[in-house]
Amino acid sequence: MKPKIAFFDFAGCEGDQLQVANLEEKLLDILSHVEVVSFREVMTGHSDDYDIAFVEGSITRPEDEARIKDIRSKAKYLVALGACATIGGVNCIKNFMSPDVYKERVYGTSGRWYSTYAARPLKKVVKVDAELHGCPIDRSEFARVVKELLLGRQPWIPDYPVCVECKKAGNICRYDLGRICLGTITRAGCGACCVTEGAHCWGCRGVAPKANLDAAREAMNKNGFDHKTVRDLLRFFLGDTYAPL
Amino acid sequence: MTAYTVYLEQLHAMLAAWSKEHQVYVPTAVEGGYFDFKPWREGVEIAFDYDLAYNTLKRYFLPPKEDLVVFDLAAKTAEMVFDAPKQLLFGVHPYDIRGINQLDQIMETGAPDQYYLHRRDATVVFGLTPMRVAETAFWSSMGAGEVDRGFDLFWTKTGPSTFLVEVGSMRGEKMLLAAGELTPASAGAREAARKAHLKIMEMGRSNALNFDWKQVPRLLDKCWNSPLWQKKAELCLACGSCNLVCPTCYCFDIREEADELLQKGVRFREWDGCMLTSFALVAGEHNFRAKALERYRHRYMRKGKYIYDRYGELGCIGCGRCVRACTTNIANPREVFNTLWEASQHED
Amino acid sequence: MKIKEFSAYLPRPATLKVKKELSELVTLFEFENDSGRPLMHKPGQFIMLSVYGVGEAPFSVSSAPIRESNNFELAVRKIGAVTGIMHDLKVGDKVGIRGPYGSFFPIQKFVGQDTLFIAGGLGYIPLRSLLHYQLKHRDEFGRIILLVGTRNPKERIFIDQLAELASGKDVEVLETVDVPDETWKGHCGVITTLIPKVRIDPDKTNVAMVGPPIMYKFCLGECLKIGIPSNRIYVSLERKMKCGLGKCGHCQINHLNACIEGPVFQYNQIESVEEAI
Amino acid sequence: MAKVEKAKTEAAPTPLPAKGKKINVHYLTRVEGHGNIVAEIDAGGKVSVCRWEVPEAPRFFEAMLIGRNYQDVHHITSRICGICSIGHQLSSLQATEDAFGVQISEQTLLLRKLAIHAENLQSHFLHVGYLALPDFMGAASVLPLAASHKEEVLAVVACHRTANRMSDMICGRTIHPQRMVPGGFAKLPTDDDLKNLKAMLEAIVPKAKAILDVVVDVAGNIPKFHRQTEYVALVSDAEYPLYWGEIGSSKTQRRPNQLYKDVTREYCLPQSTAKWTKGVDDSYMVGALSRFNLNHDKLSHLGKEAARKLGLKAPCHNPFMITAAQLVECFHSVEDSLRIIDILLARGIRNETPAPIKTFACKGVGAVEVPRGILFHAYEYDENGRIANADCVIPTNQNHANIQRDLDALLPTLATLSEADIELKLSMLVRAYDPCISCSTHHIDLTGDSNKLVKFIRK
Ligand SMILES: Cc1cc2nc3c(=O)[nH]c(=O)nc-3n(C[C@H](O)[C@H](O)[C@H](O)COP(=O)(O)OP(=O)(O)OC[C@H]3O[C@@H](n4cnc5c(N)ncnc54)[C@H](O)[C@@H]3O)c2cc1C
Ligand code: SF4
Ligand code: SF4
Ligand code: SF4
Repeated sequence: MKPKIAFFDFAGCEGDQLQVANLEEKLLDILSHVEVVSFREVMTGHSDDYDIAFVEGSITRPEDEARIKDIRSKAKYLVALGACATIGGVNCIKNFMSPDVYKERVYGTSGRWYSTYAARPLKKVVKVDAELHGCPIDRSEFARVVKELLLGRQPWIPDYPVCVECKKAGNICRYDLGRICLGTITRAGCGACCVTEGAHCWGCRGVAPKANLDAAREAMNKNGFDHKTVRDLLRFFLGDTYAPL
Repeated sequence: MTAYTVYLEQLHAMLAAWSKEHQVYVPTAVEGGYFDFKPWREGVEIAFDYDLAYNTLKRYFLPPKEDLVVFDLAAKTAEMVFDAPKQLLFGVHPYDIRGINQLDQIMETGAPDQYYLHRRDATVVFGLTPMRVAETAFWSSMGAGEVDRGFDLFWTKTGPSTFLVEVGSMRGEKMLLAAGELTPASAGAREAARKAHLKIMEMGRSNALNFDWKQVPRLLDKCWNSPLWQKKAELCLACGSCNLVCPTCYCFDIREEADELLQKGVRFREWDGCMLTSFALVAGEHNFRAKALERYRHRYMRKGKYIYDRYGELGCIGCGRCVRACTTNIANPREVFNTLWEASQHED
Repeated sequence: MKIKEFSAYLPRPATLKVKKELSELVTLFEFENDSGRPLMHKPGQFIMLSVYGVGEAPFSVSSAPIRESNNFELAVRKIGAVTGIMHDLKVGDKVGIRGPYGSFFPIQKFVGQDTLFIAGGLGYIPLRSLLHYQLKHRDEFGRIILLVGTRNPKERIFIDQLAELASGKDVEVLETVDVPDETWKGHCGVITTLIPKVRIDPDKTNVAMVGPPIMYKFCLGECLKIGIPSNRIYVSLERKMKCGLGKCGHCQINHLNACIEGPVFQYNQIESVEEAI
Repeated sequence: MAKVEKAKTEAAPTPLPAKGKKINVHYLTRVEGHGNIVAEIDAGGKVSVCRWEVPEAPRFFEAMLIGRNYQDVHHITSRICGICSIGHQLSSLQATEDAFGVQISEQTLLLRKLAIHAENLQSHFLHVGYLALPDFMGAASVLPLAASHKEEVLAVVACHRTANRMSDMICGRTIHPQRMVPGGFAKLPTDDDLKNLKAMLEAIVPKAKAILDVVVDVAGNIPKFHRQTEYVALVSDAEYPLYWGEIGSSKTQRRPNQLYKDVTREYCLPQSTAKWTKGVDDSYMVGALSRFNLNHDKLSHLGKEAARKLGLKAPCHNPFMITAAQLVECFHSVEDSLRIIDILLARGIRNETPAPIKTFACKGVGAVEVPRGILFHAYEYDENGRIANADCVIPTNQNHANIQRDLDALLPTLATLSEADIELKLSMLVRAYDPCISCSTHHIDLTGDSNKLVKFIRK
């Protein structure tokens, strides 16, 4: 029987689900092996009977918790999709402000109506079986992981830093250009796409499991990047993981 | 060695002719004042005076990712795939040719690596005498300043528009003469080339190993327990950059991926590095080199001793790429070897 | 350069013939070479087994080297991607194999001598190949002493076979578990504790020892203590492996490749190799 | 081409059940983000409740920007929305450059125009092909259509893929791209890229025409509903403006972007925590149809031709025709992109570095026509180039009130239909707007204390 898959989202930009839609023909091929029972972004109809749940977005409100727990209880396998879901992502930038302040900023006096709390990744609320990192996710990685699940194996996700892929791509290291980069501590899997496209690594795939943060920070400082610059960069996506930095 | 004189004005037509059969790569200036090999075509400026190719040339023989076998998931059958495009590397420095020669040796030994050999065979290498030395390089003191094999032609710029071209293989000579007869090099031209070579070797000495490179294996023999490893390794990011940029590092991982219909698949290899934390990690979470110190030491032992023990050459040719690649400034073989040497002198 | 249209990475097909559970996590697999030719392995060697779409992994051949049979046995513990899928294979399913690869126990050196087998956990799997060879040619060999250590009774493998051996005369079997449970009546404690219990003649005994990394340190010390010289001790060292051909670099033990110079080493060759034990 | 089956939207009136009708579309599908439609018609056929709700979580982007360096700002605002990330970046960059007085090069301008075309194509093909077409063809999603109308679906896929590749080639990625930076581009496409792109765009013209034929075929299924409203979009005498222009309105004179607040007048309702926007009198519409209504005479040749085929004439007061206007814009974008590529190829891509920026305390506004309408970013920077204040006014945000007004007008006309048909029609209406709720909820929505939902109308 075909495994049933479903997509859900919480606080996020839906870019990850769009990445899935952007698989185009490949998606149609993959779909021949699975049955999509819920994918609000592209289809009408929904069923509570699913094997694999792909969940995008962070948990940012108490009431989201009930929904994600319900999804968890129905899914045999839960995959967190994208930085908001895996590490909290940009949503965590607000965690460094007082809720009173950011509510007031955006909603004025009506701010008090809004239930919201520090944004957090799914794994802080429910058990997550696999994580597809990135902001947005890499569509070929998504395809590969789905195929690996269909073939019955735990997905392979790199545990080394982005520098590895950056070297494979043949880029000039940002540090050699006097620029900053988080590739030294960020989990690979994106092919160093941001560096390749002229930017630097922002850390969207989370910190590599054995990353040497002290060394990385020292390297950034030695290369002339002050505390504030480093902190801002670490708070772009990694606010939840390395909040005190 | 047979040698000819070639004028800059002749080169363009040659490149155009070679391009018909080969993808030609040449050193060019890239971002940030660095140089790298890029595909040649009309209008590409060749940096004859480049100091170092930012990326290692091993990627032309051992690509970052390379398919090994394709298989049929239903029938459970497999077939081999070889991809070896005809290519020409124009302007490879002697130390890099040394790196290629070492890879040749490693890949030919034991079970010959046919993937590598196919690519190697399909690649024409034209050497070039360097005219500048990269800040981080120390090849001249590693015995890697000259080569006598591993190239099809070897070019030395002997004047503003003149090259002395030495022949390294019949294939090279044929390609050189394809467009027509050339003047055999005069004794004076050979002398000019010799001088150019001496000059660059001299320039390279400003950044050198403080002792004879042949002592390195013996030195490392005594240094297993040196406190240096731990001190340096504390700053190691385990980013593998030093491995991946190294012309003589060749380790790889093998993985595979099925197509979207789950009918066919491909098994490929991809660059790996001994500095990565899970390089020696096996199922069940046992890691044979769990500590940064162990990984860090292993790399220097490979570069300075293990390769030597097996093949009679150092695993480091002194190109200095790792020196530049290491963000935390700890991957400098010259500095490590010098420091260990210094310390060993005090011991006796 | 010898250029050939030949890939050392190309697996050959083999078919699963028999599958037998040995413990909760370990299963015995008997495969047949589709080529109709025997594997031609020597005891202690390993093969690379492919499950297409999932990956490839090294496994010691557990059956005796028999020239007349196209079949061979592996015993595999379910622990990761390839081994996980292998446990879902059904009889008749096809896999790919490469090899055999690596060094082996030099049978000639064991002839006419006593052998002390020291098997920790899954270490019994490769040793079984040598043991079965000796049993087949029983008269050519002296005493066969088999020490088996397992973490706990649940993880014991080849239980019936061991019982059979223990009840026969060919092999002297001593078994222990590190952590006993209520079902366990035999020895308790790590395998090292068994070594002083057997009386052996150090001058005519060879040791064949395979087990998890931590076992070696202690067992080797015990063996040396009872007077067996290091050149009579053979160990098999397992490392991460990807190619099995001495190229991928993962199995390096200092300057050695576990897939070429190993997995079986004469202990005196590696005594001073820091990363070996 | 397969004959398209008529969707069963004009179902026979069913007798009114004594208990009235209840519509509760909990999470409208095939839109970006979470939105609900709640409607009740009493036994007498009178509408008692009609509500467009947005239960998406708020994300507080404007607050998140405070203190961030000008180089990071567009990368953060990109994350407001995955679908319009290029548009957010462009508007954000414009605001930053406006603030610091940066003049971008002509090449940068042309490339940015290509970027906005790429995004429009990406989003419009997605909406027309994957999300709206199923409605007109009576299908639940594009998946069943893939079986019944394979050729057409493949045409949609091909067009959408080309739009994505175009984003990759110009911006470096389809979602949250990395190449665009304040002052220019961190990495440039090559001449070869542009040549390839040109060939790809030329190749999708016949495919887009095939899609057009399908839509023309089912145009009869597009509900005939008209409600006049105010139309707001960028206007320019020079072109069909997408990347820049002035703020135009069907009801009042044009204004410079700096005065965006006069147009998007935000206000609060006593019983709602959500901000609303209000044009001259009341709600207004932004998006493809607004742009068409205000700028149709500047469309490219193919765009005009498509409008003619679709029977789309300005001014059009049928919100269901937004989808048609999007398709018209696709043709315009393809044709205009080809024109821009030719200019770029004639000049050859120059290896420019981004214009240098000197920071000082200042303010700036950016206004870009993204797929769903006019998008404003307005920033105030401190002297270190860090954000002191930020305001983003998002198209869907501006449309919410208009959606509500349309629902209010539409629902009474549907009172005699079955619940299922009412639900479908109401859903189709909202979907026509192609609402991008993730975007809009960085701002509007949420949690009243009683039912956790914002009520968009006074009851
Ligand atoms: C010479 C040799 C003989 C072996 N014999 C046996 C045996 O008879 N029975 C048995 O159950 N196991 C044996 N192993 C261990 C077995 O190879 C691993 O359990 C197996 O590789 C795990 O693969 P996996 O794909 O399931 O795990 P994953 O964790 O998914 O590993 C992925 C890949 O990493 C490599 N790898 C991971 N762990 C090991 C490891 N321990 N050794 C080598 N490579 C590894 C393999 O290439 C593997 O495919 C042997 C290992 C070696 C080196
Ligand atoms: S640019 Fe970044 S990712 Fe690439 S090598 Fe340098 S630090 Fe690593
Ligand atoms: S070790 Fe460093 S200097 Fe030596 S060859 Fe490798 S990259 Fe070059
Ligand atoms: S480049 Fe430097 S930091 Fe990275 S692995 Fe090598 S030594 Fe460690």
